[in-house]
Amino acid sequence: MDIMIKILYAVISVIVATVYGLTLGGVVQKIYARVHGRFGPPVWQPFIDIIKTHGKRVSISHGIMFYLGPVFRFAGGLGTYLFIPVIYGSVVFANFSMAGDLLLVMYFIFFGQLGMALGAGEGGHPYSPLGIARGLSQMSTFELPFSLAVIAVAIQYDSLNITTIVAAQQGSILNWTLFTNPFAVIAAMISLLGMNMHSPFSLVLAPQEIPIGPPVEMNSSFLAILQTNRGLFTAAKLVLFMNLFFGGATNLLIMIVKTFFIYLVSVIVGAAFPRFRPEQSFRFFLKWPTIIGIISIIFIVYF
Amino acid sequence: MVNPIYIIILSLAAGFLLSIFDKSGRKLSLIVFYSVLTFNVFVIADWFYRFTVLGVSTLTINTAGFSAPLSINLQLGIQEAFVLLFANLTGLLAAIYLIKKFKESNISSLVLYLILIMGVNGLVMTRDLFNMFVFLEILSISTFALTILTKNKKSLSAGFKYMIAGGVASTFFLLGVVFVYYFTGNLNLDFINPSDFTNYGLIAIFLLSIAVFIELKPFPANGWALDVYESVNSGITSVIAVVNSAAIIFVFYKIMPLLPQNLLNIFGIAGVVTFFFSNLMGLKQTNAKRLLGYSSIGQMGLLVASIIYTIHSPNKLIYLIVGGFFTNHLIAKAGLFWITGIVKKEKIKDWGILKENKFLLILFGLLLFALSGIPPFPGFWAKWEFIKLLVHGKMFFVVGGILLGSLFEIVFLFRWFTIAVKGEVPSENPKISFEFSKYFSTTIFVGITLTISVVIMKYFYDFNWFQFLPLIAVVVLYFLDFIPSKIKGFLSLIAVGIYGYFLYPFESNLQLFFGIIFIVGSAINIIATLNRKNINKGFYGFLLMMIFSFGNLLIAKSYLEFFLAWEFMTISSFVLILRGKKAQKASLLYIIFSTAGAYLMMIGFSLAPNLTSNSALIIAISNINLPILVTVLLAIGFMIKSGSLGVHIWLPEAHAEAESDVSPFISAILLKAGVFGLFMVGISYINHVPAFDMFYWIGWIGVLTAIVGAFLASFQEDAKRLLAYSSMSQVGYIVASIAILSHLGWLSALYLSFNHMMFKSALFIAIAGVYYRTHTRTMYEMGGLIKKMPLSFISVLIGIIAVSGVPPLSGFGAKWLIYSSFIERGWYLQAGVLFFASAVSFLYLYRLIHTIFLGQLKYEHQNVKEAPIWFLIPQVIFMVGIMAISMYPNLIIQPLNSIVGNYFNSSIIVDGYNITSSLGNWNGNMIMFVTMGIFVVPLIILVLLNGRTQTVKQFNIVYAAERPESPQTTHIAYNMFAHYRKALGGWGKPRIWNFWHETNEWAHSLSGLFRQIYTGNGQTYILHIILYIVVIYFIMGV
Amino acid sequence: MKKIINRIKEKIEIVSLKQRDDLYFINVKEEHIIFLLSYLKEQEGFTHLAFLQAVDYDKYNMFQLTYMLYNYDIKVNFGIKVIIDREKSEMTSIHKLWAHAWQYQRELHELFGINFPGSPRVDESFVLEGWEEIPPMRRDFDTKEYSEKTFYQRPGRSTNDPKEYMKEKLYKNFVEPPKIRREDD
Amino acid sequence: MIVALILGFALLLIGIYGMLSQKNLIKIVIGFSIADTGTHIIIVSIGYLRNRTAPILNSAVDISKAVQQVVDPIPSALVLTAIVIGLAVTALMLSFVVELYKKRQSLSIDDYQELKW
Amino acid sequence: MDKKNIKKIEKEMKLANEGLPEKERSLFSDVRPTSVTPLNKYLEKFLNWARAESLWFLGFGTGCGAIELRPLMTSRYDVFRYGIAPRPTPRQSSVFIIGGYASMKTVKRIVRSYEQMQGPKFVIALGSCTINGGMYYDSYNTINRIDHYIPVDVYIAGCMPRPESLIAGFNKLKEKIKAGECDGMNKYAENFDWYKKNQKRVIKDWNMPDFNW
Repeated sequence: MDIMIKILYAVISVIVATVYGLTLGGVVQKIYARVHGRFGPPVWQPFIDIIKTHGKRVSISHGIMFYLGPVFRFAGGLGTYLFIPVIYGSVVFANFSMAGDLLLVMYFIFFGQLGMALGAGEGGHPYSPLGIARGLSQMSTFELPFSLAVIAVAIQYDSLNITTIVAAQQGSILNWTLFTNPFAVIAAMISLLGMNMHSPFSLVLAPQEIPIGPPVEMNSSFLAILQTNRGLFTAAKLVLFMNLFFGGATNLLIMIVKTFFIYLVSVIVGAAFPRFRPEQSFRFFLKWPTIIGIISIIFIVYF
Repeated sequence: MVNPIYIIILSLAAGFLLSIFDKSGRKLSLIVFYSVLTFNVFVIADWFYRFTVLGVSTLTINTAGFSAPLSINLQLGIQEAFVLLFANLTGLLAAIYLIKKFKESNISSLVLYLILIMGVNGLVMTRDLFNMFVFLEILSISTFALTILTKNKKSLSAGFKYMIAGGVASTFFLLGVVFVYYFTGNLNLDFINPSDFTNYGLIAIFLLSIAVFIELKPFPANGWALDVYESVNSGITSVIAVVNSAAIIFVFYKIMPLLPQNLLNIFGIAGVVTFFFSNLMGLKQTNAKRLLGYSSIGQMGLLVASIIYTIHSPNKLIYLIVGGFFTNHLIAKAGLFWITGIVKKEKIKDWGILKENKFLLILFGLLLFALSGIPPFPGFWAKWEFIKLLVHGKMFFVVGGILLGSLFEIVFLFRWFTIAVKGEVPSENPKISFEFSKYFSTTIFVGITLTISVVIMKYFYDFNWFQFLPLIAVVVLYFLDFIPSKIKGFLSLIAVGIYGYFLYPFESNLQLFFGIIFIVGSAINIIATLNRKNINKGFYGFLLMMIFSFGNLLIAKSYLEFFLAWEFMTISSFVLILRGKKAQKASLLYIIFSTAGAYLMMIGFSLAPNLTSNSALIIAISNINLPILVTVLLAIGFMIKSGSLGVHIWLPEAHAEAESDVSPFISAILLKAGVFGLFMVGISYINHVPAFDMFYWIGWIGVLTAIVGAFLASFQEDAKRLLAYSSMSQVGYIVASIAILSHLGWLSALYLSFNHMMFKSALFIAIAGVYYRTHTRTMYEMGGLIKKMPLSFISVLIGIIAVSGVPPLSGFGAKWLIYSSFIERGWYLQAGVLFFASAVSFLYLYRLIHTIFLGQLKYEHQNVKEAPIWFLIPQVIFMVGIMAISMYPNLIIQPLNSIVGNYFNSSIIVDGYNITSSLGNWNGNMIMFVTMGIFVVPLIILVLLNGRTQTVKQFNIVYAAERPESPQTTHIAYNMFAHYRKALGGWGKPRIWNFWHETNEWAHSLSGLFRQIYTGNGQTYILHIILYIVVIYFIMGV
Repeated sequence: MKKIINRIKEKIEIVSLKQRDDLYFINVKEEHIIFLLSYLKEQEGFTHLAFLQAVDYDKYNMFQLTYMLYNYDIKVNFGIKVIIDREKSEMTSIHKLWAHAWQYQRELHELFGINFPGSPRVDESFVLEGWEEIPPMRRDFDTKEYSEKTFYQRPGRSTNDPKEYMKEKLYKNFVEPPKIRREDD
Repeated sequence: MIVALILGFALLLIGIYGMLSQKNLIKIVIGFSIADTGTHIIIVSIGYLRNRTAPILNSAVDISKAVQQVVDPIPSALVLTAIVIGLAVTALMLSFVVELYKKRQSLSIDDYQELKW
Repeated sequence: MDKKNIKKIEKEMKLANEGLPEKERSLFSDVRPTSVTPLNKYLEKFLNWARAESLWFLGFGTGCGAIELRPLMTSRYDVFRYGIAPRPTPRQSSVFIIGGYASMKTVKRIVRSYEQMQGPKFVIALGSCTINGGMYYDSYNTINRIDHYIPVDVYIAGCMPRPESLIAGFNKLKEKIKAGECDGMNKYAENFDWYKKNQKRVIKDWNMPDFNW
């Protein structure tokens, strides 16, 4: 019986997260517009776009794997979100986190990535494998600092369970990981830039070089599912970062505020920097962020 | 019963009477000739039978009616009978070999041949020194004369050089004899007491022994012998190389008791030096007979060293070691010389001609294996015991010289074998003429080697029939080779089943686990081999041999049994790899690395303290305190076999070049043998933790193998090479998790190895199916096969999801276990690097599935059908296995937990499906159901909201308002991660490959340098002999 | 520039015309053209071929090709005109002298039908894919009639003289401005 | 006895020196036979006892006192076979030299170097 | 027209695709486009509202009109305010802006891109050249009436209308969509053969399938 309730709660929290993710996207579009000095689309524009794309009457598919590509991607996004305990202490937003575990969440991100890669690959368009090759290589490089940061956190709180990590960070602002192990946070935030694929690292959907990379053949409802996933997936990642490094959230409002500012970091960096060449971005991640990651581990082990 | 003196009398009489018989026709003289030779053989055989079985004491024969000191007495003991039996037998068979030559040449060659045999018999039996000189001279003169049996410029000059050197040596021998007489006043060996040779007397015995030693062709002074081996007729060379050397080595054995200890040591060292340098120089040889010459000199050196160093050990051991080396050298050398005589090809690279004649190739192979000391041939046992003896005697320098020398020998012998099997047939006169006589003698000799090895196996070691199983499998299937391949496949499947049944009652469940991997895994992979169409001779024989040797590895009770099974596995996998089309270099690389590993293990095992309980090795070793050096050696040996960093270059070659249905065996199961070994070393290590924390470094090696393997795999163009590097990287994970030496670590190692066996075989068989249909392995030539081969696509998809560790499937369990064990153990940086490796593994996994199955379908693959049924069945089985483990992880976690339980106290709690370790918890079952649930939600949304979907063909893509020209230009596959390689920059250089390439170059140039000694000038050879004597004299420090 | 023309005159018989002090034209016979071009390019420093154009005199049944060269040192444009027969309409290709000449020759081939044997990709379509009519730039091809034939006309097209139309439409009550005398006319 | 011994060794060394230095094949064979005779002399001189006669039992030495008058008989017996063997070996060597000359019309040992390395 | 007979229609009326060489016929889909009528009125009204509010135009610059599209995205005219955004591929865009004269070569690419667009798609034609050939009416190369080749929803006159008039055009398009009049896709599918005949008359070497899915 409680399974049904848990599923109901999960559905509610997913809807909340998706709405929040999409509005966050709309707000970020507004911020970009303001940086360019124009008004920019209304904040709820992503919702309209989704409805319009779903509204398409005709769609083309390149085969079964192409059909399942977006399904894998959205399932990846859903899975990542559902395995993270969003609000510390609340039952509604606990999702399926009782099995919640950092490694599971980190590897579920790959699930979405792999599914998308296969779906786009079947499309047959040369741009999609190019985009995916760049995406996977970049993902492999920014995973290194992120994993080092995660290991540092795991050592510090002596557990891979997100709920225990968040619990350890409660109390005052000072025992957030931000202050107890700043290096880990720096490394993680840099790899977040890579994860969110904002401008300096927007190799995958590089509009000029390979017009929108992997999803070039995605149309109508396939595209719509990808758009909803972009909302949910960003929300999930931000929640993960919030839990790990910024002390989690006891209620929805704190969650929204914290995740917004985390996202703001990559948005501002994105608005200011031009895009890297692929090898530059790989080399960038393997140089300084990795060193900071290693320092964070040494810092934790010896202090 | 027949007095051995008659041998000498009869051969002498026949020698003189032959010319008379010849008057009345050559046929009669031949009959007499051969009857005399057979008479000799029977007499000796009868005596040998009496000595060994009836235990008759040694026989002394007095001549001329007087007792010993006054007259010459002959002695026939067990040693003499043994040597003479072989010498006469070789003499007879060589004569049969030369029957065509004897028919044509004049009668003198027959006479000389008989005199030679008489000289050999006399030399071995006589106890009197001067008489020995006389027989030695008779022997040398007849050999000098026989060298010009085939008159050509080369044999003449070689004969001349041989004669001068022989003459000088016999002069010194004469001087030695005389001075011995002068100092001891006695010529008979039995009556000379070694104490007489005090200060001045030493010169006498020195001259005597150095002359004999020169005759045995020591390293710098053996140029003259090489020329003879190279140019003289093969039959005669075999007689010189075997019969003469046997006699002279026995003379050395007779005068050895007289020699002082320091002289003995010098000769021992000289023997080892000869063995090492002649094998080193063998590397550079291109002429077949000259190569055999170098090898026979080397073997003589080894024989001398073995005689000297086993002087104080018990008789049984002497017989085994010296007897083993003696028969091994004698039979292999004679057989190989005869085969060079049959094939008549000067250059080694023309030996591709042997491919035509399968029977001769098998003979050639068996003789080469015997020579290089592969089990079950006598050379293997002798070398094992000898190394054990030397290692106990703390003579590491000698052990090093011998093992390195035999490694060089393995290199040039197996290079020769691979050329013979895989080399291209030379254009001119491709046919080998069939001469019954030559085939007859070679087959007899091969038969004798096999019988001796069986005798050794039975008499010296009481093996049960399990150890023989691999051999029996090869022989049985050799005779069943005419049956079509499918029936043989089923037969071998049943055989593996029965073998598994017999093997079943394992002592420890770790054995059971590895048993499942080896036996059940190979059984399923055999199904894939049923797809073979033609007869393909010898495939199933060696396949069964490999599988049975896996099994024997588990139940081995002693070090020797383990090592025997290990060598059987190496040789059978070598032959399987060699079947690949372009597998010549790959198999050579494989056998060199494996033998190097095997030699390290041999030293390790001989150093290890002997076992106490007689249970299986894996259990017995837990209460053995292996010293640190042994663990290091064994670990290196096992890591070579599991392709760790630094010694991994054989792995991609072997996997890629082997036939497509053989590579699953090699990558999924063969590598696990190395893992099993590492477990064995680990088990003994955890009970007695020595000071130096070796497993920390093995952990680092494992981690680095994982990361380097992943990077190398992602830059490959050939699918099988990519999978080979991926197995290397996965085994790197396993090695690293073994090195953690914690409960969780070993649990993850076992879990991952079982997983790896399943998904790697599924992937390799899928690629085999694709290769079978598209006949190409390079990935950029394929593409878009999902439409034509959907089932293979699904199996590869599940395979790569399992490899990459993405949650729902069992791969994630392995990753979770590994990372928790690493963090729990405190190896944080290694965990970070491992995580990076698993992220990089996505690259090559995506590359594999995209380039082959997704993207654009090429024109030529338009009508490709699905992979044949035989490839699909094993893939389905493995897929079901993977899904079962990912759905209900307890199926495997529970048993593994209990296995590892009896080594470490368990650090994880398993309640229901929720496994909690000190760091976090993982519930495979729940994750699987949640993922399935999550997967359904977007599927429903998509199906509901999607408008009318039109499935389109491959060219309906948005191509910037143009139409794609051709599938080749629109399929992205070639050099996919070029930007990543550019980013890696200097790190991408193949450093390890270059390192091994440099060592190879260096060894060959060194060998080129040393062989300059043989300038070909007769005089320089004499100068070498004299200088050699002077040098030994000074070293002896009289 | 005078010296250059005199030197050319010694060699071959030409008619020269000075348009501006940085633009000269000469007419050359067909057989001298290749010699002249290579001479100017190698010796006289006219290294740059600006363009190669043709004019269709169907009345005189001839094409006139103009090679416009430019000399960077003395900053002079030098046009070389040559007459070729309209029926044969063939000219030796100069892509060996200037590599990029194939582009002009291909265009001339498509639009005028002048053939340049040996020039790379001369018969590939340039602008008009699958054109069946006669080359469109020739005088005897009537584009207006062709356009009406192939493309659908939208009825109700009317054209009026811009001057009157502007006056009538926009500047109805426009007063002519008084004429101002300028000192130079 | 010492003088004979030294003579024998001298001959031996001359013979070996001859074999090593001379290029001509026949000279090498001659060197070999000199060395051989040198060894024979040594053998004989080994058994020499002062003012004793050769061990031939004939009229000069009667059987009964032979043991005191006769030099050590064994080396002398041995030297006989040694000489015969030396003769056989030298004969064979010369026949080889003849064969070699027939093949290559040259007697210098440097011309027979094709079998090397 | 329920699902059953659509399948039947599709089966008989396979497109011939003769323009393609024999070898490549199997690489292109030969299914005939069919008109898809909306399910129910109110949902369609709502979807039309959504389609109007988020117009994604295809960045396909033909003729001199393309230069007018760029300023739209700058802060001076800021067309994003109306939910209008450029998309690189026809698969994801719903508005196809033809800016100016279309030569025979360009018409081929226009047809191909138009057919690759999905679902309810709208066409805005800029400038007089698309209406009646403009000043190139008598050229041998320029199309005089674009609506004979693809259905057009909104014409914006002017020899290159300024961005303000472009925005006005967009607004006009929004009203038409909301009113439900823009039904180019079905129109194209219904008289598909007429359009094909016109196109084939102009495009000579037709090395592409009859309908570019």
